[in-house]
Amino acid sequence: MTGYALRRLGGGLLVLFLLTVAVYALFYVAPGDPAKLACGPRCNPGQIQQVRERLELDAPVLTQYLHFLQGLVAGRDFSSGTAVLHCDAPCLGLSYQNSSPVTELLADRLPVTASLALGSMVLWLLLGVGTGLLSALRRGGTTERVLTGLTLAGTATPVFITGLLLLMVFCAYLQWLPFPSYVPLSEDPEQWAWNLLLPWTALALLESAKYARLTRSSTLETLAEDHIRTFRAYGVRERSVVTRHALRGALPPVIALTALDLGTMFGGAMLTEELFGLPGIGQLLVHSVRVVDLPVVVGVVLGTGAAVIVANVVADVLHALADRRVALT
Amino acid sequence: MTSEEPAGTTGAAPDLLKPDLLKPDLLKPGRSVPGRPQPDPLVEVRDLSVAFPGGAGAFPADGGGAGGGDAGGEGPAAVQAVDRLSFSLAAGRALGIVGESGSGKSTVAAALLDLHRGTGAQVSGTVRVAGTDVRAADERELRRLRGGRAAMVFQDPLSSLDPYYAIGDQIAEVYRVHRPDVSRRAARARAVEVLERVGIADAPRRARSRPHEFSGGMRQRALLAMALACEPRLLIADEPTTALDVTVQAQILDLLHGLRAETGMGLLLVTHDLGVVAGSVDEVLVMRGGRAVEHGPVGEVLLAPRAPYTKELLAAVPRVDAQPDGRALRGTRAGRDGDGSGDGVLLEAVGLRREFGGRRHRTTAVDEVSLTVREGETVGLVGESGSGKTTLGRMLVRLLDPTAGTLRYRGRDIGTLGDRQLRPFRSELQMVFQDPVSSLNPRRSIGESVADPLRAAGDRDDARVLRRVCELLERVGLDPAWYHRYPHEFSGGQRQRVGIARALAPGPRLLVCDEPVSALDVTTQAQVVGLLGELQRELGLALVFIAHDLAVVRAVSDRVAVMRGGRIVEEGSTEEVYERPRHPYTKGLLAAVPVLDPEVSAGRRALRAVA
Amino acid sequence: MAEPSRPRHSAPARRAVTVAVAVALAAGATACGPKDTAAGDGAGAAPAKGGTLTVLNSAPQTNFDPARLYTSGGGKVPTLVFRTLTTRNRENGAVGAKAVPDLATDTGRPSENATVWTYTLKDGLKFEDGSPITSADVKYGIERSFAAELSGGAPYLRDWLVGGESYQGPYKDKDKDGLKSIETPDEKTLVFHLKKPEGEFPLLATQTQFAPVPKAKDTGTKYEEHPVSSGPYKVAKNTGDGEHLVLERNPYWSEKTDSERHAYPDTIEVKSGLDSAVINQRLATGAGPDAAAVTTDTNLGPAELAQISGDAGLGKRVGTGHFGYTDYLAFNPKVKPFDDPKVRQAVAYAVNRQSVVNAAGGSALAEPATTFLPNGEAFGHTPYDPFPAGRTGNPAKAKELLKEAGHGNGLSITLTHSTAKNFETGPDIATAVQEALKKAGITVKLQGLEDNDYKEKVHSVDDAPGLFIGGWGADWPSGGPFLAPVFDGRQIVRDASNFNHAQLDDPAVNHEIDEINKLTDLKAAAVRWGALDKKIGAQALSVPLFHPVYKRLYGKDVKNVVISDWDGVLDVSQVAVK
Amino acid sequence: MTSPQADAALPPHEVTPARKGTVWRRLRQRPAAVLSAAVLIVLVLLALGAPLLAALEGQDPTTYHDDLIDSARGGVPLGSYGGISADHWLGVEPGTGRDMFARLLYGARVSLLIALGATAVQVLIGVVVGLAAGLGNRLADQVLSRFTEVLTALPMLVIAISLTAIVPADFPRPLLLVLVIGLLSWFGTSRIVRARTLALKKLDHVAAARLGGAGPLRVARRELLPSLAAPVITYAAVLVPGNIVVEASLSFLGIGVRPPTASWGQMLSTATTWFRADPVYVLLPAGFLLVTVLAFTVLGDVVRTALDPRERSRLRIGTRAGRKEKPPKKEKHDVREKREKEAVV
Repeated sequence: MTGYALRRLGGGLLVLFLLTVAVYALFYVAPGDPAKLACGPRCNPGQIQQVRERLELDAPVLTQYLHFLQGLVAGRDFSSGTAVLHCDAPCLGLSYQNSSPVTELLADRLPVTASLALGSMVLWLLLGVGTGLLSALRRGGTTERVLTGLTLAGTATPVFITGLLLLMVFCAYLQWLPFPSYVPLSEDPEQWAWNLLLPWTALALLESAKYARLTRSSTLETLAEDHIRTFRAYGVRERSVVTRHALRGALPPVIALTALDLGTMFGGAMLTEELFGLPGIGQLLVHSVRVVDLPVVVGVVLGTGAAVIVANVVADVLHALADRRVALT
Repeated sequence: MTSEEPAGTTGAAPDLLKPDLLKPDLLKPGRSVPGRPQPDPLVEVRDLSVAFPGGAGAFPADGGGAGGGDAGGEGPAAVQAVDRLSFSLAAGRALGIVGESGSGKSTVAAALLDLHRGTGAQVSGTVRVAGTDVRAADERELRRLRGGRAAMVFQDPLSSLDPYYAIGDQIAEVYRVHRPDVSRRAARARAVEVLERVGIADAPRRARSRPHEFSGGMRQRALLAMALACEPRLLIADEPTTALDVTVQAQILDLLHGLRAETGMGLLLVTHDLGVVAGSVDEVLVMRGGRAVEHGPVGEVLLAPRAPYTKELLAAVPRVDAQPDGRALRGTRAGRDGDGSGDGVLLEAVGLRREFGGRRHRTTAVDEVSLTVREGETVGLVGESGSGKTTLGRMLVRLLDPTAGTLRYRGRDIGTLGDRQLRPFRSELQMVFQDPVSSLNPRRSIGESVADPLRAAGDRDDARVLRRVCELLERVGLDPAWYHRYPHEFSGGQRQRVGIARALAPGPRLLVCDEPVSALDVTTQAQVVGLLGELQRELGLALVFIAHDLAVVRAVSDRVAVMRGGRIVEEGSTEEVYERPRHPYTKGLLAAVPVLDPEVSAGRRALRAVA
Repeated sequence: MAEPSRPRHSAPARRAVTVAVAVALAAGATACGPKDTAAGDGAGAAPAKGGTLTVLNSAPQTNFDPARLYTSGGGKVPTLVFRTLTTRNRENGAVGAKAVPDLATDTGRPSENATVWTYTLKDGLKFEDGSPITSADVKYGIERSFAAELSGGAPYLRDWLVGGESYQGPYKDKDKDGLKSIETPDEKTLVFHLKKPEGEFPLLATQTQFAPVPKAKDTGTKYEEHPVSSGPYKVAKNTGDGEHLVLERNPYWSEKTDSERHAYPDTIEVKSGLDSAVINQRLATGAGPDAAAVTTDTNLGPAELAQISGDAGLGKRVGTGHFGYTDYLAFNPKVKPFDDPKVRQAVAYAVNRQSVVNAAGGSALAEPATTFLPNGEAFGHTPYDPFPAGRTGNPAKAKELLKEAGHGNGLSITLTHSTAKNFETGPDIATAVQEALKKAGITVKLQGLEDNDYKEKVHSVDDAPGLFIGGWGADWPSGGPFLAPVFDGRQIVRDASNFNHAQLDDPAVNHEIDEINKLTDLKAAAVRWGALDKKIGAQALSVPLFHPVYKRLYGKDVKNVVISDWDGVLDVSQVAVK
Repeated sequence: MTSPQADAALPPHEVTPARKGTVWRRLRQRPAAVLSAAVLIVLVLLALGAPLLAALEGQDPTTYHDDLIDSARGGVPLGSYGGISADHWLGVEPGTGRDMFARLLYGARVSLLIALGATAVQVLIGVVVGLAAGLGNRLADQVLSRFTEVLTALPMLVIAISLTAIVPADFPRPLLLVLVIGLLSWFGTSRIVRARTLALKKLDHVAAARLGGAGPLRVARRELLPSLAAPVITYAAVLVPGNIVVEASLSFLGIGVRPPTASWGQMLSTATTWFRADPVYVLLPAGFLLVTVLAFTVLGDVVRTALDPRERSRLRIGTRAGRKEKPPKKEKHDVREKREKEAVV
């Protein structure tokens, strides 16, 4: 199993490498001159040239890319003008826009995105797994219909609609909740949760349907398995048959899926962050893409990519750990 | 047993069901065991009927939920799985319920614990088990009965245990259900105790391992342990050994025997295998199409059967000890001496070897095997699961590429040919597969399936193809009119016939049959084996007959090779191997085969006990 | 392009704009003049010191470095920390559109022909660390704005100061007396030497580049994390790269030296990165701290406006801002068929300004424009309409012209716009124009470009499209920075952003611009700018569409709201919350 | 030895009817299926008939009606309920006064077109890649799965924005969106196909076909594809709604279809700010979107259950294992098949 994980992660590194190449390529062809954008609205050619040199944009892409890699493994030095800024490995370079180290930018945003992802995860698991389980047990009944209907509606509505509705209702009309603005967990846990409640809900509503379906189907699958019959045939209460055996059997895929979704969410839930004004990684990405801030974009993509890949591996391993019948090859 | 629709086994000729055979007096339970006053029999079944609503098929253990999701559309309106069945079982006695798939035997077993509750099955009649009126009992009573007074052991030991929990814990859980006052650790102790009892070595440690870490036999033992945990008065065993190899099967049966002797609990053994019944029960109830055909002491039923159906069953059972009389597949060996070319050697494998898996953990399935097949002869290949016989068979027809060794077909090395050069030989080497379900494409009509090889061979003349296909279908005993029907419309036996027809289509010289009948009921088995025999004689085919059932192999083969762990441990003429086995493994195998004569099997058991 | 009051980059910001633009009319169709912004002046009671002011913004205060900010920072957050030689007159309406002394004792003393400007610093000026502010600090602040590391500022210093074009900033250029054209004969005096007469130098001197920076404390690109304050507040906390700021009083700032900033609140907390819809919603709701909140970069959008105009209470809390800005259709006569004046005129006639105004958020948020210069006296606005087409356009007249131009049987052209969802260069205006031109038999193919692509294209000399939607805003309220960059033939730049879309190089125009720049009497100058505008307008090089109006909503406890016509921003330095 | 006929005695006409029939029957038995199918048909008809219906109303989706909106109030439609009137059945659009009814219908065309188109692309690529991975050797499989990982790891938005910017402006936008969405999210399909292929490959009838002399292509065509159809179709039905939402989201981020073309997503994205001032403007496209997505999802679910034989004998206490049949190894990728778009969060 460790061997498997290591092999996969090795492959992951390769994937990440390809990712950086892909992004560099994309930006090479994409329009918009970073130098001009970084220089400001009205720069004369001379200035733009200076900026271009400073950002190394005059060098051939290959050189830029190599330096980037070098920074990644060995770190790089930049000039702040007055002093030398050392950016040690893994160095993702400095933002074109405001010369702050990309790693710092990411570090700034990570807590937000993490809070968002983890929080909503808890919610969507409660919501999704609960619903799924219920509809699996009340199969064909009205309960199931209603529940599935609700969760479907959840997936059917784009998050920016759900989100806005939530804002309107809970913040504007009822004023039960504050308009979300990120408060660091370290500063004030209560406010933290309070402020994130809506974004969490919005995301959870979106995700839970998937989980409801998954839980439902895999619970049914397990209930159809022979060992369930065994315990029934041995007089075990239906309740504990379901909770102890059926649910246990239904969980592995759910766990795996959770890992995967978390992975992607660490890439930032762009729409949500944008809508609720949460300074997360997603927002950073949207912004940076628009102003062609290559180092930041590469940084985010690398981060996201890493998250996704790790998530993939973790998902497989978890799945295998949880369900011994799964073979890792 | 994979998918035989219940109806599928109204197989035998209708005239076998003479009404007079079903005279109630024949079926009176007491009748066969006279002078045994039973005030309160352990099991009392009266007029039990079970019907499944449409779409369900019979009780799945009889093949309803077919393997390979593709089988079966919806079933007929409703299936009468059990029809007004009555019997009783006295405490401490053992009753064997025998029948082919669809006979409803497992349905009966399930009915004893009313496992049909809430499944939509329509049950009528009365069932009393250990003093409980099962059908009237409320949930609590029922739970107390289930596992407490009557425990059940199922066919597939792997899937019957929860893969996620340690075996000990599962047993403990069940134990505590019936002994709520017992502490967890006491329950665990109990689990270890029973595991020891069923002969699990190092029980305290093994109790903590999960099912997938156990071998098939150990799992079945574990299930038995679970059954024993609460000292039930009745043990219901539904095909307890079907999924096991002969040797293991023997051990389990012995264990069962021992347990009964020790605890004095009653046993209700459901099986399709008369051999299994012989050594393990006092009475036998033969079922068919949901009805009792014959009921009596095991000796009488097996040795002096009354009901023609029973007779037919017995006749169909191949005997490992039988003298080679009307051998089904005994090749005529015609023309073998005829052409001098390599004294008729058709296919010759020398030092064949096959490995699986990547660099790390690679396993050797077939190891330095050499085998010769002559024109028109039948070579039997026996071995237990995992002995590599199937791998070898597939290599012989080049479905698998040998890792090493040479494969000569009529002197020409075909072991290393690529797909293209292989084409000309493909038609000459064909195969009949084990699973009648997965071996036919569920989405193509049987006619198409049979026509494929012809078309692939480049025959563009549809008329001719159609004609040939119809001939073939007819030859294997199917109605050409069924050309356009789909596999799921047929019974297992019929499907196997289609498989044979498809194998014959290209006009092969050698046919490798991989467990061709092991998925079929005995009667059907006999018919298919018969068919193969006729074909061989007609077409002068050479056959490689792969099977785990020694009896079948004996019945069909000129020569026999015994495989184990990828090697051929013994090879020789059928007589030599069966009458004078040299290799201890072969001896063991033969000794393990259940025999129909209760006396003999008792003797065998004694021997095994000593050994 | 110069739109001081508006960060154009981040997505939120962009939507902000949309919304922003939206706002004005709650205060009413009645009033778009400065006067009625007084509607803002809070709930009567005189403003008092104390309390915490919350600023809700969509764009984070990245670039919190005086060298990198494009303009005076208007009434925005930077003005609380950076003092400059001169600054905007912080009063409502038109009067706000002029420069007044800040660090300096006066707005500058020009030499005879306005090529040399002299300033004297007030007494008792101190940085937040108590050290005195000297002329050298101001000079250094300007010098560092030449460094490539700190690019972002407006081009004027480079263009005007002698040697400015070649100076590389103090980091590269180690010469101890730095930029020679700025002399500091003593601790208090600064003398600027310009290449040519610039009567508007006092207005330039309002830009943050003129804020003092103590050389010892300069940390280059990291300076923005904690710029040294010369103003009433200092940076107490700066997290998330300007995402969240906490400003506290700067004990060394004294009211005596600063007549412009009131600094009523004790603390100012800036929260940014918010969706503009959310910002307005919060201001409207005014729950908790939001009651004492304002925004400096978000305005009411059409939707919010429609909703607020129904609500008297909210209506009172909306201020109207004007900022010298014009949105127009820009022609590139180098591209056929726009080389033909008749075609350009036809387009001018066909445009339906009503639809365009509506697309821009309605009459409350946009005023139809027929002149290139914005409609403020400081700009020298002189009303004229060379191609009178009425409210909804004059298709008939357009058809006529087309026939004359030989396009009798219809004409098909391409209109380039940005796909950014802003109200000015975005799709909405484009479709409105398209629809209107249809009536005149002109088939318009829309070419929407991703915002970067759009800017790249329309600002390039060589592949600028023939017709695109453009906008121009003033760097300071005067005709100069409005007409010169767009119509001065000597400002056609190849390897940088070119704003002279028509690539007009008319000696007469160029000469007139120089002449006006000589004037130090800005009133007189204004008149001539107006005249010049009219002259150019007749050439139909652009079709003015509308001048945006800004509606700024603020919290219910906010007092002393001042919105000057300098850039129409609610001046955060004047606001009181007690 | 009894004659073969004995065993064959079971006449087919008495045994179970062919599967196709039953699937349709099961479908028809489900009211949900019928309802959602009906809804979809209506929607498609509306989309197709857009020009006619608009003409019937006497409006078109592009004409401005400045007289129908209150310019002084941000261009909110005059009259109640978004200006619903005899001339404008569903009111007019704020800011422009364009006819909502017409725009919604034309929008339906675009949205459905894009969603279906993208689905087609996803399915096509998915099947090809999945088959290749399933049939190819270990290496091919590894390469393909790595490749899909790269794509999954790339934030859809980045690519979308870059692509929309790179591609020449006169490239038909709906087609571009189809490609962007399609090319960036076919993993689910390929995973399903791969899993199924791996499973099918082990079945004897494939081996039999090879013995019969069939080449790889013939095997894929005759033995695999037919069995793949069902799962792919059902999965596709679930993809469509996902794609609709993605289109909406891309439009929300300003990289959707170009004006004056209407799509539900584009309408929604402009409508969001109008929640309170002109609810109708929001609710209409939102409603259409919701209904469509629901209909597709429900239909997809129903079709799946109808096609999946296991769904039936579920919950009945019984064993699936036959003699000597090993319990099926689980496919470790199954989870990923369940995933939908990431870009829409």
